[in-house]
Amino acid sequence: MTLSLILQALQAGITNGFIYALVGMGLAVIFRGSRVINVMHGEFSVVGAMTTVLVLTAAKYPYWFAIIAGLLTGPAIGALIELTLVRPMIRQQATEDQFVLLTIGLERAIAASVLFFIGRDGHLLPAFGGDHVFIVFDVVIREHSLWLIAIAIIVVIALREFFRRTTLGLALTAASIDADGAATTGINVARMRTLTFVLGGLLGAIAGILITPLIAVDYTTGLPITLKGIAAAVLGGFTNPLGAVVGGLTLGIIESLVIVGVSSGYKDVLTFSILIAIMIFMPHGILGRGGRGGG
Amino acid sequence: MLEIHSLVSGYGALTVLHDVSLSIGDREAVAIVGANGAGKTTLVRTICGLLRARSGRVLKNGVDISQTPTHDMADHRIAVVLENRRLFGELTVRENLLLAERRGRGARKVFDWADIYALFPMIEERLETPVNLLSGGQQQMVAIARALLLQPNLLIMDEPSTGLAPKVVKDILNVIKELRGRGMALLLVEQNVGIASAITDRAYVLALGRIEHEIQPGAWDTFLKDERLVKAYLGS
Amino acid sequence: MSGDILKLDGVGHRFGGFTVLRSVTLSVPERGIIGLIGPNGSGKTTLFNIISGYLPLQTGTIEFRGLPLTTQSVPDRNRSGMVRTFQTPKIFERMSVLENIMVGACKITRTGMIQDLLSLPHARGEMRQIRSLAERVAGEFGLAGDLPASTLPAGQRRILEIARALAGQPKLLMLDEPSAGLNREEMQQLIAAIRRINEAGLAVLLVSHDMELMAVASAVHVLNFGEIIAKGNMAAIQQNANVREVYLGV
Amino acid sequence: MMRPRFALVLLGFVLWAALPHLLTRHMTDLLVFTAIYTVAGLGVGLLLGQCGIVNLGQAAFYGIGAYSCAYLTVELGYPNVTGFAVGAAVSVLIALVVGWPVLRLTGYFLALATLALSIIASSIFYEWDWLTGGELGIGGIPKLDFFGFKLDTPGRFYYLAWGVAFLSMLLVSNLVSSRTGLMLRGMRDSSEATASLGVDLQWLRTRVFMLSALLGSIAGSLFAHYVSFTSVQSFTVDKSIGFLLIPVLGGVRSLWGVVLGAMFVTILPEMLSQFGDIHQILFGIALVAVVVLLPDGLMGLLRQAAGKLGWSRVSA
Repeated sequence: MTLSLILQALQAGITNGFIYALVGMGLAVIFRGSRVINVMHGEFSVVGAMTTVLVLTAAKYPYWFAIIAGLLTGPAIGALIELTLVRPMIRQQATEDQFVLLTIGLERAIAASVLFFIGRDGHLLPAFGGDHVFIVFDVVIREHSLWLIAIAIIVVIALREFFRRTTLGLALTAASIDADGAATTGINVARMRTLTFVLGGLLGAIAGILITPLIAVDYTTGLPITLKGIAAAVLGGFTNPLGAVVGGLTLGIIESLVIVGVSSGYKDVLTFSILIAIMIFMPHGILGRGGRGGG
Repeated sequence: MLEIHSLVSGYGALTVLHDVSLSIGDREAVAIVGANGAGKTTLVRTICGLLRARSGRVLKNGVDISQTPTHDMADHRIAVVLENRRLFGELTVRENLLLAERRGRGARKVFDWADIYALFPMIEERLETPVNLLSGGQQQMVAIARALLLQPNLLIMDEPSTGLAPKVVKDILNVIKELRGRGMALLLVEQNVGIASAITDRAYVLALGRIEHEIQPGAWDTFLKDERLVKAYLGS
Repeated sequence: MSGDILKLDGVGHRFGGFTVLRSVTLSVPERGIIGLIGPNGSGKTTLFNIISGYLPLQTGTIEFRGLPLTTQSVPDRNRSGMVRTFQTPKIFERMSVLENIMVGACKITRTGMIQDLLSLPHARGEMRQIRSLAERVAGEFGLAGDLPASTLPAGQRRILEIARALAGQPKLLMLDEPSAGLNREEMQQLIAAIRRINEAGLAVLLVSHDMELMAVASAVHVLNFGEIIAKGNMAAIQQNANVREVYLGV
Repeated sequence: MMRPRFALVLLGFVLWAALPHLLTRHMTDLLVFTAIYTVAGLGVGLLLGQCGIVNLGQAAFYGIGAYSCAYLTVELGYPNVTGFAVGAAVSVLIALVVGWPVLRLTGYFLALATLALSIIASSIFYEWDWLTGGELGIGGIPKLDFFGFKLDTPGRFYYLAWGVAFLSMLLVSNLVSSRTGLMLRGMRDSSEATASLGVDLQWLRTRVFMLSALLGSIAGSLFAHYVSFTSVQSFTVDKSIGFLLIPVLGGVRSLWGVVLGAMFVTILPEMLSQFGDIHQILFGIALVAVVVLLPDGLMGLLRQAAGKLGWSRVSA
């Protein structure tokens, strides 16, 4: 194993880690706002990416237009799901198990719809910055990876500032900490919950569009993306969206080192063993309870 | 200012309030006293819309607000301080207050930040502290401040003295008196009759979900010596 | 020998930096009814949860039937003879009244899951045994066994919870705010039930804010800010200046 | 009243025995799968209906049952019965060792942990190709035989598969109506109260998890001998989700609901096969619909319909 191999792996791990972070943040935002772990989250990514592909290829619109179209699907689906399914179920005081089943059902239905209407083929999007690569210390870095990392960092910072600096962001946090306290402070708690699904859907779609130039996306991509996102969010503590960034990067780097050091086949074994262990022994994630996590 | 007619309310199979009627006039301070389990908290939750009444009406200045969602109570200039304060623990004092200010912005402004600092000097010092690092008494003050920034003319408080040391309670009572001086109407829900009598004009005694007795203005002292009080609170 | 079935010595508890219990010392004699009252936030429920094993013991000692309680789990404590009820009755909503009581009796059975799977005679025999035990207990409390538990009104739920607790034949019954949400008539039924249980030989620890209910207790302890501020019989408690201050502010 | 009821049971039995002779080979084949899925689904349904545990890991035990039969008979030449026994023993042991810590979790985290187990298992099946044959799989698994009666057609295997399914249903029904069943339902309604009554919840849940794993393993062993071939594609997370669908769609309140659910997931895809993969969409929508509208699944729907037609008590 050479140094450049390790660096190459690290580079891949960081790139993947940011994707896991975006997905994990979306999951954590939704969880914090609604106490729902959204098993169909990866479908936000798949639908966002597939929509971008379709608009780009079929209608020959410019790339930026296709991306905006793809990005919009996440919030739209998120709002639809919250308003039509989650809200009535919360009113009936549904259990966690029922939300697992509900979102698994949605995951199946959306994945199968992609299969049915788009087909089995994987689709790629053009890389941002074309196929240009940088070579640093024998490490090949695609320009798209740099774009991906930069955009992810901007999204993370924007999200952080949104939660910290805007009253809307504070209201979202407040509604998740104490619903009754929020209602008596004049915050429309139900609307905040819809908003968390909108925001979660947007984060999912961003992740999907960013990864599609690197990995061909097909109807099976959603569930694995969700699972990695859940692992990232659990590592980060689940109630703290920014924890998912630490969780996602940790996960991405561990995975890539396992691929180099052990075998690619065992990366899921390791990832998900860690996930189980963290849930049992560190239920508040690797960051612990500190900081500004949620209720 | 606030009129409640034949309110019936409860949780699931359990009916807690049976036919409760009461009223509060402009600038008036009224207490609801009663033992635990009498339905005091249920009454507060029903008035402010966290719990839907099974029947009966709640009128604020003649407008029926029994279907108004809790988050729109500020439109009717009602603010509530719930039991246990219900602050946003990880957010700072400033952030907690900011959220209320955002909602109270449209209403006629009665309280601004300067008023808050004047009423609670401690808040100005601890603005950037997360509220869960404050003492119980300080938290209670933040909770009252948060309610005031909704610009109410009726303040409803559920057990503001719970779990607080006597000295802290005294501080809070002083603030409430100050607010009364500024014309605020007050509905105070209290288990502790001594506290209730110190700051309200009259009271309703709630027992097993019904108004059992009314204490008229000026009758607090006679009531406090009344044998019925001992019976209602300490058993026979 | 008539000793104390439950003995607390210097029990304290802190949540984070917040002292909930300073130092509580009290004991429940065998066949006694001891009341613990105090206003909201005085630490009653915390103390109750420490005794029954839902919260860890931080400082002080607890002795139950002569043996120290330290890290025993909730089921272990139940098996050693103490049983509790909950502030809001936790009955099994989707089961019948009789089945609720039968669950309380399950711990006295000896057969395992494999015998249950194969429905072996011994397992069926024990099932019959707990069913007849549950029917007897239901009869004693005037509960209709075949009603779905979800249909019971508040007072009956309390009674069912107590009946279920007694089906396991405990030595100490701990009641957490048993009078909350009861009307006058139900309250009288509850008091009668507690008296009857006690006459049958059970010790009772009654935690409540309700002074009326405390008429059944032989001695009452008053908890305020995590400390016992008074103890004695009910008449003495009612005249106690500290207690009047706490409850009435006068 | 006994006689008409007995006659009805007898009629049902005769119909059941005659079915393979009346139906096409293909339909019988589907009914064999219904039986196998019923066995695996019973375990998942027991956890969901009695303990409120969402188990998304059943494919792991299904795989263990299948691979132990494949490996022991094909690679080592052991008799068929050892495959069943070793698979069952390994599954129960793993369920004990893994279940003990994992079942401390509840709600979402428990569901996610079982999902993670399924992924770990399918990765291991993939990687340990010396044992599982990896993607190529293991072929030539011998047909079962009973005292010289070879179960080499769907019509013949049908009786074994359904025999096992009915036996499993009987055992689970015994359990549900026993003290264990009482404690389980108590735990589902209020775990706190059940613990306060002296029931060791974790050990109780672990034992039910072991039973569920046992049923999953037996179903996997039946599957391996029936199709004579196993490969990693049969034991993925999708399969685990499929097993969860069975009791949820059918209804967890009755054992027959599991049978109904198993029929639904085996027969519906066939009926819709001309439309391509549309059944997958329907499964998803059906799951959402059941969760939102039909808490007792299709069986609950059937009962409502039967109630409207005036047939009370379709099944116990």
